[in-house]
Amino acid sequence: MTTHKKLDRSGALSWVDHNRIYLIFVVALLVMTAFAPKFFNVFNLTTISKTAAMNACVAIGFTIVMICGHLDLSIGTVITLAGVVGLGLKKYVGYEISVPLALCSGALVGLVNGLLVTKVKISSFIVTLGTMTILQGLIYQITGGNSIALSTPDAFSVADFLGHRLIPLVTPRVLITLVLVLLFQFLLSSTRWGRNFYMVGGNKSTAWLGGIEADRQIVVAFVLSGLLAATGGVFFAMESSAATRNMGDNSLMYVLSATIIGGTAMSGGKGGVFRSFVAILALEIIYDGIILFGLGNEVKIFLAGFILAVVVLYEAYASYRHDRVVGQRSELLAELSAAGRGNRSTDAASSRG
Amino acid sequence: MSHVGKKFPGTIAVDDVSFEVYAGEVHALVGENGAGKSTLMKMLAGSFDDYTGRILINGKEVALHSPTVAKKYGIGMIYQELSLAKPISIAENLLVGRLPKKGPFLDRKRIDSETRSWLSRVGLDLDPNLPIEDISPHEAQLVEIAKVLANKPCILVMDEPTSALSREEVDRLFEIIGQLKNQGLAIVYISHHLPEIFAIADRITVMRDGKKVATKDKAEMTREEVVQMMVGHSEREFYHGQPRASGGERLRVEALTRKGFFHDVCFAARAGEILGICGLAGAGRTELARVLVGLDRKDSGKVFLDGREASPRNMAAALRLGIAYLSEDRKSEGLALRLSIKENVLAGLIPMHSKAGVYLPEAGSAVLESLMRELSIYPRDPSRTVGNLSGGNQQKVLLAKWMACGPKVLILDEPTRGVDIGAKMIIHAQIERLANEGHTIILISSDLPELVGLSDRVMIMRKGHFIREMAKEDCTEESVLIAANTDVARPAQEVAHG
Amino acid sequence: MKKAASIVAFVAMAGICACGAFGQALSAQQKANLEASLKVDTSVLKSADNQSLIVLSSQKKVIPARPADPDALAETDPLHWYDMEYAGWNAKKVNIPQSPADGAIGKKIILIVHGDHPWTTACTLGAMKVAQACSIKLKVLSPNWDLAVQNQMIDQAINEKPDAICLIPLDAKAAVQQARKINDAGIPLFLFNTLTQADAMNYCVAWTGPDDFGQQRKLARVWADEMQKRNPGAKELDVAYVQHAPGGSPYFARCWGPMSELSGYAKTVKTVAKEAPGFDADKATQVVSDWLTRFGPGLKGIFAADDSAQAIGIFEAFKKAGRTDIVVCAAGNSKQGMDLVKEGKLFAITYQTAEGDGALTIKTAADWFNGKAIEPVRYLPQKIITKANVDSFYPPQW
Amino acid sequence: MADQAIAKADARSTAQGRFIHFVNVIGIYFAALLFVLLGFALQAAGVITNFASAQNFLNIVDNVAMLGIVAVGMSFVTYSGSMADMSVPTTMALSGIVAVQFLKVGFWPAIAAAFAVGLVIGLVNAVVVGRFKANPIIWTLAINYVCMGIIRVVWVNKQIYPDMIASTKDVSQAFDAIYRLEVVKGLGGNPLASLRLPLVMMVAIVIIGQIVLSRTSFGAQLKLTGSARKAAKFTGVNVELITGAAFIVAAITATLGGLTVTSLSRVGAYYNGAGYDFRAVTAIVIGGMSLSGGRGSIIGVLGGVLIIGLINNIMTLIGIPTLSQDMIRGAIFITVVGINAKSLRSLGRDDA
Repeated sequence: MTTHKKLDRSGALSWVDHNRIYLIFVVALLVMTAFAPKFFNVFNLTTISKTAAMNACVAIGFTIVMICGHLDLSIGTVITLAGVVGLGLKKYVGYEISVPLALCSGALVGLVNGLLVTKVKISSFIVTLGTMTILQGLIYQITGGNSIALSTPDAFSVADFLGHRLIPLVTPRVLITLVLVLLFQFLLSSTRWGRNFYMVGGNKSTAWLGGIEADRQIVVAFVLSGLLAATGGVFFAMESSAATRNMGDNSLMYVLSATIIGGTAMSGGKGGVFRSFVAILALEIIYDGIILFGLGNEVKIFLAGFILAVVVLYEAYASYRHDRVVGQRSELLAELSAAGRGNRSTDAASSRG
Repeated sequence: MSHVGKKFPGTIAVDDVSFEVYAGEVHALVGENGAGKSTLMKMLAGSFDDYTGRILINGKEVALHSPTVAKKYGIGMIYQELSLAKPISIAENLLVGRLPKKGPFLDRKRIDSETRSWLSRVGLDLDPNLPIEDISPHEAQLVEIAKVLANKPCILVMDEPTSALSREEVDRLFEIIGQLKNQGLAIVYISHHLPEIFAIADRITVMRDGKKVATKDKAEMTREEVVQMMVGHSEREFYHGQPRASGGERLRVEALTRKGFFHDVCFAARAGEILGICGLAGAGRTELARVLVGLDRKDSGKVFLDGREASPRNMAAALRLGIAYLSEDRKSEGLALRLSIKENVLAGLIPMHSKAGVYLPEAGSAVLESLMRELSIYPRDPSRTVGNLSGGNQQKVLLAKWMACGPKVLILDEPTRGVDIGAKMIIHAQIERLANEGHTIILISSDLPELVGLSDRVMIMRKGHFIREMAKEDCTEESVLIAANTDVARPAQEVAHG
Repeated sequence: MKKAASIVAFVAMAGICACGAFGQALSAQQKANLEASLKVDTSVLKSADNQSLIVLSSQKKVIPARPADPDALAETDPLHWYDMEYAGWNAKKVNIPQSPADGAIGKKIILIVHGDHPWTTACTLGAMKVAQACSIKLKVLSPNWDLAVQNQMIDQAINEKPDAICLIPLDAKAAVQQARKINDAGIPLFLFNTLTQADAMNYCVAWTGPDDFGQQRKLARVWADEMQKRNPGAKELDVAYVQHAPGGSPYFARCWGPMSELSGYAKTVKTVAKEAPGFDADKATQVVSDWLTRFGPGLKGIFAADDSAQAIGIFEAFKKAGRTDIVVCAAGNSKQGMDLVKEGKLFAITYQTAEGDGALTIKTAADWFNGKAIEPVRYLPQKIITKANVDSFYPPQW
Repeated sequence: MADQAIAKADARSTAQGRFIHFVNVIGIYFAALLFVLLGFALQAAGVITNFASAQNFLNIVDNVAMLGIVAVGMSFVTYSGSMADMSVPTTMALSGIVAVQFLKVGFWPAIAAAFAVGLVIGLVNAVVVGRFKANPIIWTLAINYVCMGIIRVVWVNKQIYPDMIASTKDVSQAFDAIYRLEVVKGLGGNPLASLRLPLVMMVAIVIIGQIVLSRTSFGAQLKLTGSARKAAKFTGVNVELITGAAFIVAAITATLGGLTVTSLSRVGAYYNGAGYDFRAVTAIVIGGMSLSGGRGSIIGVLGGVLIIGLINNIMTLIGIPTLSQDMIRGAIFITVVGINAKSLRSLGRDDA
């Protein structure tokens, strides 16, 4: 039988560690509710959920790629590309066709990324950095540096529909995101197909030996990343009734930070879509609170960096500690504490004597 | 189930080998490193899609071009290197690729119960949801075995399954193998460890240089014959066992403790002595070595080198003091596989070959040349990438690195694990030579003939304590083994006094 | 927590009801407020460069008739840019709220800018000066150049139900939906600084800001005159444009504005290149160096969309190539630009008052609260800064 | 012996090993030469003019000098196996703005302050990535954010001007000269062709960097660390220190870059240096340095930097809009890396 100490296998600390992101979320919510002016009301909370919707959607695919142990730097430009395609083609073919086309363009970018990563075997950091650059040029080429806006009544009615409140906190666009988050969370946690992403990220050769087509799984992850980034982008653009040339530029760093804070490891095999979603909500709550406090972006940027830094530092420190104690034998520790007790009792005895 | 045969004309790793294994037998596959055993078996497991020749299962030809296909035909393989995904749970590792489903979704309950039952089969009682990174290496090895068993293979290939296991666990494994055999499985067992082979094999196939030498029933063979077939000469004749004239005390360890790993370890080693440390897996041997060279921090106790206290803060400091450590994991901890022989051998000498920060690798040319000659590192070209060398030569490069440093105390942790016998003999000769030259060698080894054959004294470690010291005269493989397996409730000091 | 929130909500509701009770007719209190508000004199305010903070453009903009399809015209035709240049003048205003005409004092305005930048800081400062003078409560939000965040801030601003919202849209086109949203909420909207797509103008009370096109056209004439003066009798004057970052009106106004103006005014001027290297001095240096290589001595003029980093980069490139003959004009009013003008390197720049920009929108809102008639577009004054008058614009605003 | 079989395979792989070396170092200059030839061809075809002139080549190197300085420093990080230092942009901005602030005291105090700031950032990265093994990309990204927040909080979104802060005119002129100083005037009789300080600094840094990497014990230990961190640790290399030192080198060159870019734009502001992270990574990777560490050379990185300069130059000479240039740049980037990866993979080393 095994005699090793069960490391961090139970106890409050481990629970806290595992549910870190939910705690951050709850604490952020409580603090802002208590202190931020006009924070806790339906209007403001709806604003938060609306703002979070695009990045939350983008984060789904990004998280899946990261679970596979890769990185997709192209999501920001895919968001823009999808917006540009979706809105730019609307006047020719209508949303019924232009939106699917926009989604396809995202998926196509993902496919190219995935194939370059798996077939040509270039690091995903480099591949997606390259596609990011290419897409920047391509978007300029398409738009001529101009944004695309639709001011026809039907476009406005779509925009108004996507932005109107169905029930408190939920607009149709938020609903789409929510459904996607829950769907992918479920697929990832409860289907074999979903678990395979984790296996591929955890150890590619284990996956391969276990009969999982690792390369195909990675390509699928990149396609999903492109597809979901496009989804987030095109619906956002539709609600704004405009696709600007740089609407996705801020998303990359945001989604990346949120995913890490949510507990998805860059080394792969760990994390979850729902966690990233909660992380985005938590960040959004904090940012919203900062605005309500009347503080500037400098605070927001500093805080964003600070939270990310603390999380990264904590994780690094945790694994540093883990390395130090892994393999400790419980019976030796027991012996030590027994000896300690023994010493204390003898000390006590001698002092009494 | 019968008859697996294949031909590989022209391939270097495995050359035109025919091999068969019958249902209900344990077929041992032995040979030096690089003999092609592992490659042969990986073909069977579907790791290559470009093999030549034919593979037949149950008399039908099959094309095993991927692990999925191999698995479908009931081939299960336990790999030498762990093939588990560290951040993933035990359950998912165990049931990889075939997680039970209820409709389109996973059946959590069945995953849990199935995992638990397979774990208990190999004697583990762990929470199936724990990630592999939270369990210890030998637990992981057992999970690996459970994983393959869970696939209910009809052909089971085991490549060095016992290297990380303790005695009890090995016994348990053999018990399982016996059961499987009775259930009609065909088992291929690859090992360097001849006693194990003779304990469980029905037939033995010996390979050399990618070719098959012979296949015989166990009864028709003796250990010596097997060794001879593997290398062409007997293993026994190697250990000279000449007593050495050792010098004064060089290293003294007093009540050294690292909490939870080893407690109150005391010993002393003289110059020119080979001190063997014996113990089962997890006895704390490697951990002790790591503390001595400053890789880990001690919690209490003292270490003296030549009478002066020596507690290096890191490996560099240890090297300056003259303590070197050859780690057991040559691939990740020992060698920079992407660099050349020269860069590896001279790696430890960078500070010494530098003047005012300028590194002069030419300063090491002579040392390099002579070491490569003495250790017969092949190929003799120092610009070769180490990753392309055979295991034996890699190990020689690793030893050369430490010999180049000329440490006062050299700690060798499993210096010949996974090394072919030719290289092993060279390494042993060099170890003895180093001792004769006055270096203190601390030899940590699970290879009992090696340990007993080389050591002047053997210290027995068990569960984090030093329990016994045995002089050369008292050491036999059996006595050491018995000592290492005996539970002693008393602390180490009393043993030392007794 | 929830209790506190509900109390806040209750108080707010009570306030709204109380206001509603007064109905349409102005109370005595409101009248007093209006009178006090009308007495506020904002003309004494000064910006950091010792200019009057609020000066309305004295020249009346001439609004030509809209061509049937401006896009069908050539890019060098001034009327091609009709919808952008004259945005707001022909707006068909939709549901613009009625002014309460009860005085600006005590009103609450939320000012949403486009992002943090020293320019924005100066602009905000100008707005604050006016707000203070008029006793307007001003809240400033900055979305850090992120459209999603700007949309969020608009939602938040709507939730806060201020008396007016002033907005610099991040994007000319995305502004339409933003303006609609604010308009739908019944909050008066004052757009400023960047020109938006014409449709957005339908939903705002007024647009204020620089007449970017008009200003650049004016600068272009000065530029062309100087080039002709330096190259008497030249048949062809090759020029190049260093463009603004794409996306906003300056990208068009500061390149095609002068280009289309000169197509009529100075036919010898010929555009040979245009690039948008962003606002990095080193990238501008690279682009201009390569132009000098490419066009050699034929290149007679460069028009830059930015007088700071881009202008510095341009003159670094000139220095490397030993060129001093090229006439450079730039849009903007930065310290670096003014220094270059003073040194005699940069020939002319436009006066762009950042503080005045912010001030004008608040002033316009205040006028509206005071019940004054508001024209749909209010321009900042157009001034050209050359070596002759540069000293009067020091110290720079940012 | 099985060794003989391996030896055969090995002999083949040594030849390929030389090929790799060729691809990595010589190859990059070969590629650069191809671009030069492309330029000549385009000129011969009349598409572009004046490409083949000394002045143009001087322009090309002049224009990538700052990138070169930053990229060489960051390549130490890449070489050490820590991929990239994403905190470079704000290191540049922060050191620049601090320098401008300290011009109040004097020129040298300003320089010292800038380096102090750079060193602090480098040190923080060194400790966290070196000692605690945090993921380098994520950590440096976080630090990038934090520093950006610091600049914004301290200077409240303002930018500051050297000549307004400097104690005397000399001080501000000295600061101005960081970018503009002509170290060698009138090169080859041409009064215009002169070597400016940034270019001289880049050349010096490349030479120093190459020597450090290939000839010093630090370089040797860095190579060992980058190739096999654990093995290096078990060989007595203080990998924490070595990795940390790489980050400090990157921070120092970023500070130099920051000073230069601030001197050029004559303003201390948070946006100075934006984009230099990805630009430097691009140059490093095109230059044949492997992101997994331990492979490549500074000379190669210089080649990468020069290729970027050449591409920019040729495209602007043709008249391709800057933003469309991105497409071509991205495509060239992926192609170069793809070729590199493929040539490595033919040896079973898919770690590019």
